[in-house]
Amino acid sequence: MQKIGVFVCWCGSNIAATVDVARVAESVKSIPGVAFAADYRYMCSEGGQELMQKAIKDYGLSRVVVCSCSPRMHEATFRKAAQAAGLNPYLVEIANIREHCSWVHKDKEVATAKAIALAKAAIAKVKLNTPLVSGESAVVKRALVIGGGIAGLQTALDIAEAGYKVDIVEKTPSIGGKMSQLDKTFPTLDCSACILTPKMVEAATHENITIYTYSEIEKVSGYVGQFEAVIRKKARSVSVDRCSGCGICSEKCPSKKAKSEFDQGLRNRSAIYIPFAQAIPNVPVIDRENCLKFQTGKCGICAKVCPAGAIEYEQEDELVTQKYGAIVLATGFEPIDMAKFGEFNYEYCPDVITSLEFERLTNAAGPTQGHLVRLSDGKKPKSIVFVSCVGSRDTTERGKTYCSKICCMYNAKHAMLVKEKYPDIDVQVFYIDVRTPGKSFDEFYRRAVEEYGVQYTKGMVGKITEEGDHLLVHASDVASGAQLSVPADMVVLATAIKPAADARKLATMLTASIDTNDFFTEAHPKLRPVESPTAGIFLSGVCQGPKDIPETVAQAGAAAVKVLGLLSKDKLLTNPCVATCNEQTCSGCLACEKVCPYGAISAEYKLVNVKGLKERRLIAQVNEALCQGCGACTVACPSGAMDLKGFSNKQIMAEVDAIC
Amino acid sequence: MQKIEQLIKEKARDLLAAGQVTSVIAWQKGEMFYDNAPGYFDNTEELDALVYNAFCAANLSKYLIANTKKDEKTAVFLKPCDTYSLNQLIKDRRVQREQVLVIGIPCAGMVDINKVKAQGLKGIIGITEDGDNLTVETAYGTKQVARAEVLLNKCLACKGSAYAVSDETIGEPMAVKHAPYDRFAVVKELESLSPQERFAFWQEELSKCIRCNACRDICPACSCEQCLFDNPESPLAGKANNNSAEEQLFHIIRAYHVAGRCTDCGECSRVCPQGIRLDLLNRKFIKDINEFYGDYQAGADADTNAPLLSFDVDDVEPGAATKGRE
Amino acid sequence: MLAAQSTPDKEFEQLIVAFCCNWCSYAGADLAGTARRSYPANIKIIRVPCSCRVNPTFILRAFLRGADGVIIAGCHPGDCHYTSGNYFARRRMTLLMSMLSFLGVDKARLRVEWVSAAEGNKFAEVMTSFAETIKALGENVKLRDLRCKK
Amino acid sequence: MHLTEKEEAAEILRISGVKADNCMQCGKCSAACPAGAKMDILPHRFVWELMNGRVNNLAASNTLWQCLSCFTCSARCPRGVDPAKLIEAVRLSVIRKQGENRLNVDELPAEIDEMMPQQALVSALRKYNK
Repeated sequence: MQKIGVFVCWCGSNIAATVDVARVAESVKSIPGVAFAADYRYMCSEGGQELMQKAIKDYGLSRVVVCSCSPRMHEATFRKAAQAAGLNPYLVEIANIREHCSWVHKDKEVATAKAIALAKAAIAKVKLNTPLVSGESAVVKRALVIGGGIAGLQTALDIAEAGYKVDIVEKTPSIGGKMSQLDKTFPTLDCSACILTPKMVEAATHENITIYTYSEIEKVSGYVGQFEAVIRKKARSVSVDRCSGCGICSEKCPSKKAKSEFDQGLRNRSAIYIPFAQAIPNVPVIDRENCLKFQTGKCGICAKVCPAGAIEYEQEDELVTQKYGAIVLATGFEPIDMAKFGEFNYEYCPDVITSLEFERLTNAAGPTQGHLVRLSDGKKPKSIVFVSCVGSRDTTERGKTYCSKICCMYNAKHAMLVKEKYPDIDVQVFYIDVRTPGKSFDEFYRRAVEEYGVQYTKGMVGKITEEGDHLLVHASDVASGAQLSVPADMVVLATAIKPAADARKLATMLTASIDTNDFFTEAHPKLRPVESPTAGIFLSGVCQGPKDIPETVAQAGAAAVKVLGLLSKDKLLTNPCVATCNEQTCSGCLACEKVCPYGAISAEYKLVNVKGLKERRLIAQVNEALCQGCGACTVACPSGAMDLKGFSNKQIMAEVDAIC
Repeated sequence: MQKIEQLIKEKARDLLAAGQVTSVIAWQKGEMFYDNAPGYFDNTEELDALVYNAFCAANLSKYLIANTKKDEKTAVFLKPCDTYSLNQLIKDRRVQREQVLVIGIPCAGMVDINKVKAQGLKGIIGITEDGDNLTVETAYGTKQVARAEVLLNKCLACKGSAYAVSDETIGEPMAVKHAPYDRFAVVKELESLSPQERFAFWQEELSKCIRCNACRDICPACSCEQCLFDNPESPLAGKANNNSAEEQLFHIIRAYHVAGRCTDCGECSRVCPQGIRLDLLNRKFIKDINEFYGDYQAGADADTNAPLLSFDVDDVEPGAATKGRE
Repeated sequence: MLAAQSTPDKEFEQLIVAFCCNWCSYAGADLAGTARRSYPANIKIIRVPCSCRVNPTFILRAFLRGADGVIIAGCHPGDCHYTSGNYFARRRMTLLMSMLSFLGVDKARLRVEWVSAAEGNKFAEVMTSFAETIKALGENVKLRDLRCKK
Repeated sequence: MHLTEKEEAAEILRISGVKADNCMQCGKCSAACPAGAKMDILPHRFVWELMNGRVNNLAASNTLWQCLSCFTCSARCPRGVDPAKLIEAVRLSVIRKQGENRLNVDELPAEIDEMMPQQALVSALRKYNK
């Protein structure tokens, strides 16, 4: 007969407030098989674990049930404690009487009854637990970083510094990401390129880092420690080795109607182009849609003028397959598009621009060489209006429900830069709340108001109309309760930011969880912010949620440390709750093999001894290293031969019986 | 079909004599003329017991499972509808294709003796076929009966004279003449009833079940080495007649297991001693699969993936998909 | 045979079993807890690795053993931690729901919902609305005495 | 039954079914309100007053009558609050208290000056005919 120990946790008052823990412990004592039951204030504490270990030794417990918080929280803690007392860790079951009971039911009578029911279910299941031993799988000592912005670069540099190989895959022709488009950065106002380019060069020249630009992830398979990724290196049509980056081809190229993505479409670029001066690699790319040679077969001027003969029209996409131990997502963000926000007249008034476009306008390498001029008539604006929260904090389907976090700071930055360079320009910022928390952030914003005389008006902008040669901004002044219509020569919209477009595609490829706003979901919002719940996948930068550059760099470093923690291991313990096939009852129909997402099931002819009769049968085999324990095969198998250790048919049926 | 029987006997004789196969599976006389049983013939002498007439409804494909375990070659005579079941068994790897010589034989639709009796005929001695009619000899004289009126239910849903799989064929394909028939008619009718009426219907039907397992043993899609309900280790194997799931839900679970693999050969309803309309459960699943995931005929070939073992990214959502008046 | 015991006339207390997948809906349930959302206590959650682990026999067993409602909560299609688990579950549950309705059991007694780990509120709302539906439907006697004709 | 001002405000919120608590006082509704210039209490303050249990000043305000019921405020509100509906709710409570002197259709002059914008007619009937 099993000797089960049941430990009911108070969790301080989290459970004890609405669940009578003593009565739960008392009522399970009568269940056959329960040899010991007690409640304790904090089971996960040292004291709690010692109580359990002592009970295991004193009562010779063969099974343990802990009624406490979610297994996703402390299952590992209690398993380790049991193992230290000599009990196989997989003979421990958790009844979730906190998140699923005490926290969601207010009535003590009702919550206690439910806690008892959940305890009974866990006891019924634990009776059928079998001792399991984790297998081992090797760890490939190489990391993959998807995304070459500041987040990806910082993570890659930190991993490479620790001596491990890292591959960066960047979709655009050059690393640098959104940061390379910025002019100055807050709160110190240093020039973005000045602090970014050294990191780009360091990454490009680091012997442990390989950079794939103008490349995308085609396919990812495998699991933690044993990922295999296929990288599609899109054809640049230019030889990276021979090209010296002189730029003559871009000058001479006749096709100049494509809009420059780097400059947010504010100026055109030639079909063969280097996105920006400090691009790394400093090698152009032929945009085949706009290249006359590719579209019509004529032209070919770039090949003629190229002193190094580096143009290679016949270059093809190249697929590179590579094994990795860990993958870091650093896919960054994009501003949302203004199509659904007609009231701001963004599409019709050239002088209504987004903040990222404003960055390009004020950037010395930008389309206007840094001169702040109106896009409509090229004149210097006399007054500029900045509008906060355009699409952010919007619970309707038009916008994003969340606060994009960085706009208040860069609005203040923009306002200060304008007033510093052109003190005579009137600058007004319309806001709902100015959110500038953090080290020296609020001082930064107040400097804009107190030293530079930027006018901050609490009230949202409702509509922007054209009037003669300038714009009319219709806003409200919530404090005074008045309606305003402010003339302005230029309006800058602080648009909401959203994750990069291919985030969801990557999430499916990596089976990383992703939320309804397309941000990758972290394993735990407070305790594990840089890891995805999927083992071996890590999150760096805005792909996990809106954040500014300081936080991105901090989180990028944290992600790198998590990767190092993984790569430093030679062996990884694998999940022992995997499928297993009962050779006696397997009919060899291999329905299981058809539903296995990991290709972990194969078939083999075996001599099976059935009631003394030896028969040669086709039997399904589970490769325990590949199996991740989803259980699809157990339901596809009609005869029940395929079962899942840790969640077997009998165990789940026992839980159902105990509950109903 | 007399002519066909003769051809079958000759074929079997040649195959056995030439040693091309070690045994032949066909039908043999049963106790009553209308009760022919499946038969193994492994030498030519036994062949005169071989019959092929209007009462050979049994689907022989399931008998190949045991044979193909022994490394012998077996010949089997299959009607067009039986060949679908063989394809399904091959797909489920229960039958090794290369160890079977499949000979397709035509069928004009098998007769249901109860329907003949239901025409008020008593003391039937024998039935012979001529064209579209049957001459029934009884102790009180002979009577002509139109074959189309006394066909087995399963033959009303005949899948046509084409063979889903065959190495050779004998005779010319025959058409099964019967009134137009929608195999889902009763399913649709049941779906239109209220939940209470539907529940009453099924309570009535399933209460007749005496758990003889005839339906499971005849079903070519139910081909597990050891059935879930016979395996003491399985949580469902409660043979005792108490409230175990097995008693109450045997038929639903079995229908679920064969969903997407049932070729609608109708044998389960034919062999059920209590006459339970088990085919309705299977046809409900087939109708749903056709509606939700596109027409699918199990056994039409031996390689397309079964509907429940594949998926489509934009399948219909479960809630939206149920029919019937609520 | 197990006749449906006539429960004493105390107010009907429905019993609902919820199969929640470890990666999404179970985490959603945890989040509902952390956010102190409330939903009726009749709902008892069983953790499964993935919604594709839920065998229709578990659901039929639950109904047979007295459950009045069963709900399967998995990841949103496309978000499954095992890539395709919930796609298979979706087909299996679609057919099972249709069959249960065909047998005369109210189709509302079995429900499938996709709840992600970030949707604590949705989890609580879904469970509350499901409990109300089941309360309205009343006790589920039918599947228990499917075989014994009164 | 005589409700206190606080109870009446709560009652109006309940009847109108508008979740006024969603409002974050961003002022976007007032910014875009075409009739805002002539209103003494702009829509965002209208919602604020009701949320804080004050309705008498609203009942006396000219906003009730200036409001064109063009619903720009409701369409633009980023939090899904419906200020127009709240204004209508207060207006109806005032009309009901005045003994329901509704504008009935046949009182309208036979031919209406065609320069009259169509919206004014719709708005008048919507406001005074409920």
